[in-house]
Amino acid sequence: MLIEVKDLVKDYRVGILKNRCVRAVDCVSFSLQVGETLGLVGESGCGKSTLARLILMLIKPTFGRVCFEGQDLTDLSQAELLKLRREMQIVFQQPQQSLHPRMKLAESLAEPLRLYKLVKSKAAEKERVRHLLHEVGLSEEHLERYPHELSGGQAQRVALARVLALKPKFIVADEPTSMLDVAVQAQILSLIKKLQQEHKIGMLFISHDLEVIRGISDRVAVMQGGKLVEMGSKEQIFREPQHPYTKFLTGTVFELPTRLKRDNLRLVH
Amino acid sequence: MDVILLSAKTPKKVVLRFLKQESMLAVSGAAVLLVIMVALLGPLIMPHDPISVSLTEKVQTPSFQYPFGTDPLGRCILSRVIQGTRTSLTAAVVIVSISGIGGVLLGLLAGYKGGGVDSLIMRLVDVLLAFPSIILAMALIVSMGPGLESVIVALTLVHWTGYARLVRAEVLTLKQAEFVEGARALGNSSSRILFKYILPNVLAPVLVMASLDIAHIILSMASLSFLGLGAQPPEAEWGAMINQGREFIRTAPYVTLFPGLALMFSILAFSLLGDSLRDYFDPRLRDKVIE
Amino acid sequence: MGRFICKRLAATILVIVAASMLTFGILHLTPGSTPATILKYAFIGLEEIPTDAEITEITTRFKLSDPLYQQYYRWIKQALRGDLGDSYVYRLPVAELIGLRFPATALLAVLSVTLSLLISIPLGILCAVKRNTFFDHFNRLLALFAVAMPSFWLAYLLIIVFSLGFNLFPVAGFRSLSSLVLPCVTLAAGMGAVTLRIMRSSMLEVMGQDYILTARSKGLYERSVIAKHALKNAFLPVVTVVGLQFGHMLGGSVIVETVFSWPGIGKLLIDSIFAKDIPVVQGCILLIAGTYALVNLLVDLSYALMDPRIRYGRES
Amino acid sequence: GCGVKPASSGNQSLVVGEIWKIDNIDPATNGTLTMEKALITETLVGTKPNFELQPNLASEWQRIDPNTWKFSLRKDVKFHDGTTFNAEAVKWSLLRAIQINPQIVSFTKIKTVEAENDGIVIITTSTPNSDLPASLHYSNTSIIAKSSVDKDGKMIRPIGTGAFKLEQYDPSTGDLKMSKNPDYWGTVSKLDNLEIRALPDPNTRALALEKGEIDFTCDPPYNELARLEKVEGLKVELNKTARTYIIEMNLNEAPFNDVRVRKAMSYGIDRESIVKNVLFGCGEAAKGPYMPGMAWTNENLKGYPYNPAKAKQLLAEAGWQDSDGDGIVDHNGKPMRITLMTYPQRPGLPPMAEAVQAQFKNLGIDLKTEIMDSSAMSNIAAKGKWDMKMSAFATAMIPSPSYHLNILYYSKNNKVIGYNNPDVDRLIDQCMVEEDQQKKYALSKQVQQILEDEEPVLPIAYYGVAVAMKSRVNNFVFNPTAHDYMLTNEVNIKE
Amino acid sequence: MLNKQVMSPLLSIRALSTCFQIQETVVKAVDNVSLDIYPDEVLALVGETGCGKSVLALSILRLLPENSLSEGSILYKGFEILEGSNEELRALRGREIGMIPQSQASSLNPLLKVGWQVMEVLRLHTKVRKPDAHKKVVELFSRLQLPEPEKRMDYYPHQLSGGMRQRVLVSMGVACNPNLILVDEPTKGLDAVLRMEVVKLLGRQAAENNRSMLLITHDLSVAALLADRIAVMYAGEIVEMGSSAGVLKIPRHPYTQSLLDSLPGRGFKPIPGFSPSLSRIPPGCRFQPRCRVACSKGAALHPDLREADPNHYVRCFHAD
Ligand SMILES: Nc1ncnc2c1ncn2[C@@H]1O[C@H](COP(=O)(O)OP(=O)(O)OP(=O)(O)O)[C@@H](O)[C@H]1O
Ligand SMILES: Nc1ncnc2c1ncn2[C@@H]1O[C@H](COP(=O)(O)OP(=O)(O)OP(=O)(O)O)[C@@H](O)[C@H]1O
Ligand SMILES: [Mg+2]
Ligand SMILES: [Mg+2]
Ligand code: NI
Repeated sequence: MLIEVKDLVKDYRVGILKNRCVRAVDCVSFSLQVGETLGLVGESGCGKSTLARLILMLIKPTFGRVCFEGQDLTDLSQAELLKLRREMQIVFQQPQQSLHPRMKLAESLAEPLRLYKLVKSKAAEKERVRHLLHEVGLSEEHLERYPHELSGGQAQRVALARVLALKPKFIVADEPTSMLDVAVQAQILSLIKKLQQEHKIGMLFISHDLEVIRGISDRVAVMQGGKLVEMGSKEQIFREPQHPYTKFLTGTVFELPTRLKRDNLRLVH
Repeated sequence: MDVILLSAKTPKKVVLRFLKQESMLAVSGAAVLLVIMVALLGPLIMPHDPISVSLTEKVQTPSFQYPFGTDPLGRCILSRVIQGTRTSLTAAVVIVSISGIGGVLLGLLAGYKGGGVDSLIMRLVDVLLAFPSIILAMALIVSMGPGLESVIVALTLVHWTGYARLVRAEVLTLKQAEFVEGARALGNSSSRILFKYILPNVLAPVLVMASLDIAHIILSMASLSFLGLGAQPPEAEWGAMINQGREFIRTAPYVTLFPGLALMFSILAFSLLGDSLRDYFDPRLRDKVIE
Repeated sequence: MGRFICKRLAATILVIVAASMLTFGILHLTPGSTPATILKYAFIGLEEIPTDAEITEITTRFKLSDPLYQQYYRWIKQALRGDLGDSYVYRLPVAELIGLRFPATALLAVLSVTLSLLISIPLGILCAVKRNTFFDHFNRLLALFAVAMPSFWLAYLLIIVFSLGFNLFPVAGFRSLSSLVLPCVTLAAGMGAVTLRIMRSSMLEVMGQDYILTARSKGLYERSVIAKHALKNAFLPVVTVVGLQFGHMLGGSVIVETVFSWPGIGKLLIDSIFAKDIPVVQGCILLIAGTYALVNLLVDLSYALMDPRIRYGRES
Repeated sequence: GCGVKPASSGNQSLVVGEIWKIDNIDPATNGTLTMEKALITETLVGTKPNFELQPNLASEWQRIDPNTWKFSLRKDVKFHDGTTFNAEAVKWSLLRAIQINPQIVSFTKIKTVEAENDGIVIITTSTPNSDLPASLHYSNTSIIAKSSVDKDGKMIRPIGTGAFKLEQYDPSTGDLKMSKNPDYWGTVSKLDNLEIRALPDPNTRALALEKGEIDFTCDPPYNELARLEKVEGLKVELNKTARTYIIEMNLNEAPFNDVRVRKAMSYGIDRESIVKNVLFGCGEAAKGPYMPGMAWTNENLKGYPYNPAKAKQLLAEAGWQDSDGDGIVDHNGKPMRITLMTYPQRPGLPPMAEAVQAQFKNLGIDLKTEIMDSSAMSNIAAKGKWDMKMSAFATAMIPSPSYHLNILYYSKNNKVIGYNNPDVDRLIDQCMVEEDQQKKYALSKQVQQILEDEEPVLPIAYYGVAVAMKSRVNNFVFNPTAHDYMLTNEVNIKE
Repeated sequence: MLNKQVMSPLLSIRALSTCFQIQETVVKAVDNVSLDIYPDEVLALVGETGCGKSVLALSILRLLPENSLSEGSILYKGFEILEGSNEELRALRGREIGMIPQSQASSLNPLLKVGWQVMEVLRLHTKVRKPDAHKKVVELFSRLQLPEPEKRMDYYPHQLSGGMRQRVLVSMGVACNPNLILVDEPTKGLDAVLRMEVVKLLGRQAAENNRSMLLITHDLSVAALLADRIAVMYAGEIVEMGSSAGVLKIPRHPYTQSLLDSLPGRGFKPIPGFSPSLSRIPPGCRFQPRCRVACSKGAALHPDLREADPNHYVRCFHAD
């Protein structure tokens, strides 16, 4: 078992006076095998990103436990967590904003290597960076660029490369393509899929786009209002959804080239 | 349609505006550089000793020997204006660097650590901001005794709050930024995140604030000197010189005119620099064409 | 909303108390023994040498030999009962003394804020609308100069030109309405310049927003786009700046009050700091910090009033 | 040629630009204003322009025994509210002043005040004080009517016996409006109204005078005197008052404990040049502590005319020579570096300090100036770690030949400067107990001679007062006993 | 569908080019675009981010910033928009040509009540009295199935969800029942549920009122659902245009084909490489570097838009 999440709860204090409590994640439990992809769907604001941050212990849960390879993360100190960070990584939604705006790509890419002393020499570092770049399909001319000089797709690739440099066992991808258009989305997704299979990475893939989830995941979990309402294999969820919300979601998937006639639309009330 | 066509048909305004944006930075940079050069080269370009009194040559109108005339104690005003540049600039730089560094560090600490440290620092800031800064500075100066050193200490004590607030606010937003969260997930330590990820991103607004602050501080110093709290004679400082020439404003206006102009010029130069830096750093005004 | 105001008020009071402690401390660090200073400023004259007997008399009269915390405790206890004590120097109740001086400063401040807003806001808007025209450049340049102009210098120039040159306004003092003009203009110039710049840039920023495009796409007249859609949004940052400026104005008034012999609170405060007239200093600080806090509270409230996102909270 | 005169419709009125801010009209603490400028109140004893005492509200006085004095009061005097001026009023008024202002006790040493009858007051002092009449000239001992205060003892408005009554006081602006007192016991003023406006800024005063907002003021910026004089319709007078710019030194420490150094410094100051260039002629180079024309001034003093050669010679004699060629004299390897403190309230002082600094530089003395609040200055001096301080010292606060000497030079009184000369102490003692005025003056002159020989304090210049007014202002005669300037009931406006 | 072609077009764009000047560079966002929109027709404009779709829409309403320049011809009912006076255009906007702007999150004035913002456009163009306008907007809201329409009138934008805001924007665009509505990426950034809602909304709007619509999107499935005809844009120019079924079922241009293949349902087959920068457009076929055919002819020569099938235009040398 790679990841095990038990009864995870997160409350946020909100309002000008910090006096109101919002439960962003409510009693979520699930587990994830090595090399498996769990797709997490749910509408905007249902707590997906919060869950992702909780699993990586970027924020402290109000209640509940997260185990990584059997080790309970909840009680670890910051220093102990740092050691585990190498194994679990995250890719964010906003490609441009997930890179340090004042770091050249060469630096951004070299950072994880230096942080964990994965390379011995400058030359080896250069070599490794170049390799990473090729792996995500970018060329060396990009090394001297700043993030704002890249397109969204390119930036997202760099973010991926950074994560892959560490060869983690577990990746959370938090809506990594929702800001990209279909063509670029396809580039990123196929890349993720390829790398995941190569490196046997367990992944939590978050999206609100069911089509994307369907394309990439082995199992699917559906979230609504902070709760996990349904979880099952991809086929199960898409063929015979149980929960009404899942039914509602899967009902809205568009099939191509099903042409919705305008006259038909009038009936859909 | 191509470039030539476009530039031929578009009013030159479009081109000019963009040139202007850059030239604003250039002009203000040059002006600031001029002030700094005058301060650095001071002793070399002063025609006379700025503090030696010569009572027989008092309040002389500008002449070849004394291009800006002489003050009520017969000192060369040009030399004193130059010396004043040194005084004001040194003091302003000292104040801005100490209060800037202190404020930035405290702001970083408050913003990143949050909790008790944050509350403590921010409450202190609130208390200091409860009075208009110049009044607090005055109270401090009175308690330390008037003089340039007191002014420096007082203005430093008063000015760090601005940086602390600015930096704290920036840190609070940056903390939420994905690249910082990513850095945390990557396994960077807190201090590394603070100095490598957050600090470089607050430096631009801090730089803008600092150059505006230099202008503000030069003005505050002059105001304090005007009230007799700042630099003491025979020290040459613009505010003190204006104060000294105050009684002569009608019989010998050049006594106040030149230090006043120098004061205005420097303030203008630094605020203009701050403005154009702000424009320059503002990502929205930056070239946004992406591949 | 009510609770928000309450909490803000409580925080404000705490800050003011801390501020009063701070000033109390600062005053006691001042060199020169307090009784001797009071004697010099209030009784015997600056250049006279106080005798031991006189010092003893003053010390016992104002209980100055008590430890600091006791003096402070006494002061705060009185203050909570609404009694700010008596001035050492003027031998008047502080409240009365401040009551005499505050209206002049308040009048000056309010009038110059009004004046500066009346001029700078329309100009700022016009500059933004006609950006990069001669009008815009001219006004921005003017504003830059006004920001860089030390108020005491401007004051003298104004006096020389308008009082002496054209004989239009009185030179100093607060004796008629016309004597308000020059101090107001002096104070308003700096503030107006700042407001103009903020107004302009804020307006420009708003004019680039998507909802302005929406408004235009509706086919609105340009003037309604500006008046109905841009202005209110552009005002938000200006309101904050005006609040901050108000504080600067209380500080700046010290200088203007000196030049124009304006019988205001700023001058009183400075004089009292010199004279170690602690009750008066404390009273003034209380008033200034209080006014400042009140203004900021008003700014926050008007912000909330103008911006429904704050009024109704962010969550939908 | 000046602007329209304000508030004048036939009746005469005079508008005065006062040099201090006005926030206090209590005669016990601000008698200078109510007595000398607003002419509302009067004291028991008066002075002639040469500082000799003369009767005022008291017609005569007598010392009954060392601690007891008898003052006979003038009979024909009424307060502005119509009540009679009598011994009861004097008693109440003096006791009130003592209670409010601690300085009055230390001046007068009054213990009790008793009304023997309507016209006679008996005053006892706690210690013998031959200067009691002189101290009752001090403006803060002005006599006011009981109705000046409310039942809590709070001042409402001063009701005195002077030539003008207070009509209106605006505490927010500090403006005073007076009308003439037609029942004045002396000559009734020709002016109908007198108005005083507080204009603490000298430039503002000059401008206001030029614009015609005020008729009379003093101390415009010194450099504008020459210009103002030429303005049509204005006149300017330069006068001296009983105040002297002096430099005190820390006599307990080297180098000031050496009389040759002190003399050298005195020779090294070019007083004429300072008066001419720094004070713009408003003042006079000082020879001794008292300006000429005072009853007890020793007019034979020669002073220390500027003589840098002699100064250097004296320094050399005292062992101060520039041995290392750095331009600064030294003694036993220690260069002479001293600090001169002064305060900014008297505008002449800071530039004077700078001028002295420049002149000392010629002697090889490195002088540093520090400008601070005057109370901070005396506090530093009181701690004993100081070199020099410059001030403008009032010499006839109480018009007595011994008062000022006693404060500044008596060894027990002024430990700060550390002057200790038994002869001087003895002479001052004698001067204080001596009954006969002429003998007192002679004793004072003797002391002044010793002081000139020992130079424990460097007199620089006598304080000048520049009075600027409309040419129409008539009959103004400067009274040197005034603190700043003194109006009289004689002043009027030329038609 | 055929009979539409013989009708005269409502909006006719000919050789439209729009450039921006940014410092020294010129960005050619729309390049020589010609298209027609007929009455009662939905034309979808698809293409990846930054290919110039929004700029084209804004050019039609002449709402572009100062540093832009449009050339060519845009005829609306015979009126030349590019030469119209400001006043003429103003009268056109909202009344004749409505617009539903791109981002629902920032396109509503945050300080004004949404009801007022919709009423504004009504009162401006139709001179109805306030109560009538109010009634009309409530009616619009309820027709768009905004829950509790009466109450929503007094809501501020931030109090509404994304889908609700989108509906407010739609109601604003259609309030005066304009003949042509420009809809700019109505589904961008919305989640699946909201996306469906918005699509239904727009479909209903177009169908019920029989008005023309220019639907801008990069989401082919949305285009498929709503459009009669589809125009595909690539790097500033139109590369393929034809009936909805034609373009989606038998795409002729390699770009369209690749685009369809990159859809999740078809297995995310990405298009290699990147689209060219609009400030440095290569001389030949703009898609050539990424093209699966990648002919040598395309490297040097720029293909014209040709009619490959009846009413199906393609800009490719290999379209037959
Ligand atoms: N730092 C925070 N403070 C307070 N509330 C928060 C915070 N972060 C998130 N929330 C709230 O928690 C809930 C869940 O947010 P979260 O970001 O996890 O949603 P999401 O499913 O990722 O949405 P999206 O699809 O828009 O990214 C939301 O209601 C949000 O307002
Ligand atoms: N105001 C402007 N100034 C300069 N360039 C602009 C401006 N607006 C758009 N552009 C440029 O024009 C090109 C086309 O932009 P446009 O907004 O039309 O793209 P789009 O197809 O609508 O993309 P998206 O799907 O992201 O909305 C882009 O390269 C963009 O950078
Ligand atoms: Mg999220
Ligand atoms: Mg767009
Ligand atoms: Ni091709």
